[in-house]
Amino acid sequence: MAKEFKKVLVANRGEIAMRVIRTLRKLEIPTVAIYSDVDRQAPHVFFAEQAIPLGGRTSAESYLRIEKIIDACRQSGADAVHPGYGFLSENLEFAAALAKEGITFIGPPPEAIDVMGNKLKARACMVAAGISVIPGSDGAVSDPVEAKRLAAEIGYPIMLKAASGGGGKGMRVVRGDDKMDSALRATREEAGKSFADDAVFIERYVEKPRHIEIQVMADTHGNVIHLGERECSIQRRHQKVVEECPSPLVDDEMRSQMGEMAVQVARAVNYVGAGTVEFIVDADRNFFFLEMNTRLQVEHPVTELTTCTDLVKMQLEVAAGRRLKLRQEDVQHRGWAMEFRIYAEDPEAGFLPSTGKIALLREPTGPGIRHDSGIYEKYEVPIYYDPLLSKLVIYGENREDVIQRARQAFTEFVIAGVKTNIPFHQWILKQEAFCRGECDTHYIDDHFDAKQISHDARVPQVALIAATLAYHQHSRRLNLDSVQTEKEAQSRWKLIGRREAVSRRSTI
Amino acid sequence: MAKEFKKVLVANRGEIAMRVIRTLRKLEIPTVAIYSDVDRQAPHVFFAEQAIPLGGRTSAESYLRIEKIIDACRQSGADAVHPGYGFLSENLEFAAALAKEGITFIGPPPEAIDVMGNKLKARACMVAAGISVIPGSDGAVSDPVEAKRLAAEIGYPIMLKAASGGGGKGMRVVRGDDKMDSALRATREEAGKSFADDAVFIERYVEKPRHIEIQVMADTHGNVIHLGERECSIQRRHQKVVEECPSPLVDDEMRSQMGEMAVQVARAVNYVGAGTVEFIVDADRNFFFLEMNTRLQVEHPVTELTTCTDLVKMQLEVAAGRRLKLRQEDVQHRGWAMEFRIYAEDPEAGFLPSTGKIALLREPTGPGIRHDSGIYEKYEVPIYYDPLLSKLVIYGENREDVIQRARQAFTEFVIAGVKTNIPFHQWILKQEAFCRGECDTHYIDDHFDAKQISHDARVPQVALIAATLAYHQHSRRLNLDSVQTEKEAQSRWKLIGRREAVSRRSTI
Amino acid sequence: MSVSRYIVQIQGEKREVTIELRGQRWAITIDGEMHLVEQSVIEKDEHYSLLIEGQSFLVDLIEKNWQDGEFTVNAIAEQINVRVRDELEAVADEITRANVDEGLFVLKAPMPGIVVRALALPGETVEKGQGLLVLEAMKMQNELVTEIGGIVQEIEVKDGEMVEAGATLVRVIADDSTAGAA
Amino acid sequence: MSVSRYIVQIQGEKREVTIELRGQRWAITIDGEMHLVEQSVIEKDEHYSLLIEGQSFLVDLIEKNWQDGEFTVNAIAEQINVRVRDELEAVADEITRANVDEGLFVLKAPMPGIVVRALALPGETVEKGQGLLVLEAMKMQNELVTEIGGIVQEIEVKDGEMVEAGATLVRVIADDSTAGAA
Repeated sequence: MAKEFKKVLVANRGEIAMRVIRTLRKLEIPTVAIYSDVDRQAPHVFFAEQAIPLGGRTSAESYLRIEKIIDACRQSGADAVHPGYGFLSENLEFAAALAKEGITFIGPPPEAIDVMGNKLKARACMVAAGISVIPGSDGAVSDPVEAKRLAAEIGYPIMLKAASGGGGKGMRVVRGDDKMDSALRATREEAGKSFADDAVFIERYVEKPRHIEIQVMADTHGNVIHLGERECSIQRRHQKVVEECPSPLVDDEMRSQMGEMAVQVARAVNYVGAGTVEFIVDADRNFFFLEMNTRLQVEHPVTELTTCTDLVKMQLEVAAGRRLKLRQEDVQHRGWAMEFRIYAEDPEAGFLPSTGKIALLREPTGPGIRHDSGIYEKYEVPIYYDPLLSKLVIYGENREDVIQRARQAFTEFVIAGVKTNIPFHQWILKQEAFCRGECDTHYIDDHFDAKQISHDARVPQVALIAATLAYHQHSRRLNLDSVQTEKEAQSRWKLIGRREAVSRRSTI
Repeated sequence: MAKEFKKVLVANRGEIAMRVIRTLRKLEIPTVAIYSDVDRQAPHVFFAEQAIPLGGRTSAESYLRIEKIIDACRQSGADAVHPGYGFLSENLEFAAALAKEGITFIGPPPEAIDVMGNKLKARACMVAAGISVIPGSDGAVSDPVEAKRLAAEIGYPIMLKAASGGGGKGMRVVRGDDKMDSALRATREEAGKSFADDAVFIERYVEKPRHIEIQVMADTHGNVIHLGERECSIQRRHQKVVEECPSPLVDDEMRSQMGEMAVQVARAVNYVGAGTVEFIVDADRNFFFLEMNTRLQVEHPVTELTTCTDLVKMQLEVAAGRRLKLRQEDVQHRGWAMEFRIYAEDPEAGFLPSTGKIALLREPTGPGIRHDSGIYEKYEVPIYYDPLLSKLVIYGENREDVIQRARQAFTEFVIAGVKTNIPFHQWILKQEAFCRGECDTHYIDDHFDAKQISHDARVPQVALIAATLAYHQHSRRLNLDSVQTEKEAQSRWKLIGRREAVSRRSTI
Repeated sequence: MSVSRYIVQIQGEKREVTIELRGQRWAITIDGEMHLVEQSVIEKDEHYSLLIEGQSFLVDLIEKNWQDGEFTVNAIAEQINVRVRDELEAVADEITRANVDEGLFVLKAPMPGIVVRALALPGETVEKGQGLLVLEAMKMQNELVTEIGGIVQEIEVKDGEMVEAGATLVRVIADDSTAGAA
Repeated sequence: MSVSRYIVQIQGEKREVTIELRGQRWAITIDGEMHLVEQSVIEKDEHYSLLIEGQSFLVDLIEKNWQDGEFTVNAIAEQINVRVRDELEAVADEITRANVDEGLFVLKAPMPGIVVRALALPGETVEKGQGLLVLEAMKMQNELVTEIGGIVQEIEVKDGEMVEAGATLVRVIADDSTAGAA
């Protein structure tokens, strides 16, 4: 039996809260926003019908406080929660707390979150289901002798990975036996400190890897489909910056193989909702299961554009118990899409985060442009959260068209007052390797050089002329004003003079 | 041999100039804008690399002045001109003048413009080519007796049409012999006055007609393709306001029949470039050739979205002598698109044109939104030209999705300072007949009632609270200021008092 | 805390409004009905975020005349006019209003445009709703009508003349016989 | 018409600029090279449209300090700082500048953030480019470095302290031996 949601609370902020609310508004479902003290003027607060304060400043004080969010649901009467990505979107405790209140969590069942939340559990589950994983240890390894034996079996270089790690942390490459003892010790210590779990396992290290993921969607009736891949190899320090669909590397055969495997992965954990199966792809186009993200991804728009779908709407439908409308054979891929993440950081100053007030915002528009934004002109970007300001997503008939459109769009795009990585995107769009579609995950870290960021040679002259003209005209106005003020002052003194004269006369 | 355009002059203004320049910028072809005296601050002036003044205010004094535009080409070194739509886009003399200068006109050959510019010539040409036209006279009719004989043959009601008419002018429906004499006389008089050509012909009058058109594209190598239909039946006084692709009426079979016929039409006039073949469709889904527009249409974006193409880019390619890249079998239709024309007019005051400064502009963004705009915040909308401010084009998986997205988008869309027809669009989006896809070209004129425009009941209360609060706080600030000013005034009087005392002492 | 009182005109109606600051919120009554409002100023005198009993609204002051308390406000993608007066000013307005001559209709240009032609001559009797003049703007011709029945007193513009928004075009004086018949 | 002269600093360079109104256009010379500029004001002191020899530019004054002639200008989707002085002011600036102590480096917070930890102790010798302090903002840790070699004089903040942009964090005094080695 399908439910109808009466009111949905969006437990997130920024562009993803806006994105989710947009679909809810489209479906005419009332929305509730939550906000921290520093987010009182964040755009998601205006965009929802109702807004409830959580108090606090940091994420830990606000968007991560389960009991406060449950309270907000009770207060507003929301019968479902969309968690977005990040924050509590993959938090078992949160899903359980909502279930206890009879509130629908728009995400997968707790069991799926649980398994995929631990790399070792996930790996074991996948091996059992016959999914190809990167050759490695079956469980945690703590003994250096055992580690060396396994490494010999797998072949160097190998990667030591923390079972509970993530986001590029708790990983170490080892290239020979001589380094194994110290590397294992260091990784375990770091893992214990960072994730309160010192379990570490071994995997073959893939050189020049590409990161390609498959979007899956599953309903509660046992239907699972995939919506093709996303190429996410353009990363800076394990952080994705540009994603695209399709991948320049993937052909129809590889797509259907990866897609089928992703569906198998989802089935293995009885998945429901939107999920992403990440694969690591080696130089010979072999692909291995890496992990599954049990939520909507930041980069979901590139899939929406190429498949003509609304993934948030599909999430709501399956969460309400409806059957997937789309069958696998109905999924059509057409055109090309690329997402450029706009971060508040300065690529010319070591990607230092930047904050401040958006003094000027001029967004690109027109054919093939989708701007999923979490900012507006005059908005003060707070320092407490993720620096993702918005996502510029470009769609076009083919990859070349998208690259041309993107270059053009960035010449229209003005965000002033806060530094952004737009100049970085303009740099990557000029790299030959990128234009040929040949970048692996190390490309940026190996090749980016801030000095290569190019500046339009006309800018200094134009700015000089504009500023000098403005200053010149302003001074002229001031001079006129001061002449007038002087006149006024004179007439005041005349008045005083007259009064004095009167006084004098009367006193004489 | 394909040319490379070195520089393209865009002989237009408003949203279409922006649209064309956007593709030229994408292709990195330098652009030249032209502008009238009142358009110095129009956005196309900033968006092109170079801008050349034409002088004048009205269209006749500026954008219609062929010799000035030729001068601008010479001055800037432009080797091609894109005329947009309207103005000189279907002007034979302009095309000829450019040809004489060796400048490429991005449009069809003069012969095609010539034939299609006259309804009688076009009709004769189509009949010769075996295209189905509305039953009617083969040539001009001036004798009432002959007219009645023809009407008896065709069957009443019939339509009298001026051969050189257009835009809904010079047409008159006749329902019986008794009205024929006066109607024929009146139509001929009107035609003579309005179009300097009193030729009038007879056609069967189609009751409850729908207006459906086919986009064609042809190269100089004899290839002609069609890109499907656009439904344009939502019109107010013969002016299109909402267009969509596909048409709710057209199925695959009808699409390919109409498409093939449109290709035949194009071939019959040796067409090159982008063109639109308009059909009138009767209640039994019979379709008849109506006319061909020999230029890019206002509503071209709905075709671009559903076929994933850039029609302006295709125009440039075929104008440069290249072969069409797309073959008929490559044209894929997917999803649904609707265009809403945003006019500066007040639907609650008889659609009175509105002008003024755009005091606030908040554009909808996000999934499925394309906004082709010719305005910006602070822009002063001039009174001299077409009242089309922009076009909101919505794309989605199906018609229902597009309607939902459009309703949502209009709740985000703010244009203040100038009245627009946005409330009209919100009205049409709620009409059942529209939602069922059942409107003919008379629908708006028969059914629109300004009193049905609905207003959000919360607006007065929210506005009242906001204004009263603002006024209250402003008065408080003023009071504080005046208290300070009073203090200053007092101290000034004290100063004067002291000076007086000094004067007094010195004079005593 | 002190309570301030205002008379607010909106959509032709008058509302009695009181405002009082209570802690972080405003207690605002409209004709006696109370609303708790939290205001956050995005840009002074321009953009506000209001939470009215937890419902969220982004509100913009599009036009403002602080002197006369006249505002055009944008809320929920609609624009609306509001007039705020304090109690004394409201009384003064009433007196002024009573002196306005109701027997005269002045047709003003609703937008800048070009006068195409007058549709009535001075001295001619016109009925309410009858066209007085055709004005062209944006390539469209618009017929402007009289809101009262009466006699055309004066046509203040010539055919082909360019006029600004708000310019007086035609004056019509109420005809007693017409008024009597209504 | 009178000619005005300015000294303009941009990207570390100084330009001599003259401005003169000629009819509808401005004749502007930069280090002697002349440009004819037509300016259209979209919003006073905010947005301009410039036609420089027919090339079209939309320009925005993002930040402006009229007093000191300091501007951040947006042109062609890039932002750049410009300082405009008239001839007398420019001379006064030179004198002030000469008095600035070049033997001191003051590390200031480039953005608001939280001090994670200092990487050097007072009295410690540091080399140019060495990390002085880790500042966290937007969930990212950023190492801030010294731009001169020398001795750490003072650390003005504590671990865990929240600092505003521009706050002084660490002072380093140039070490003669280090300076000599460079």
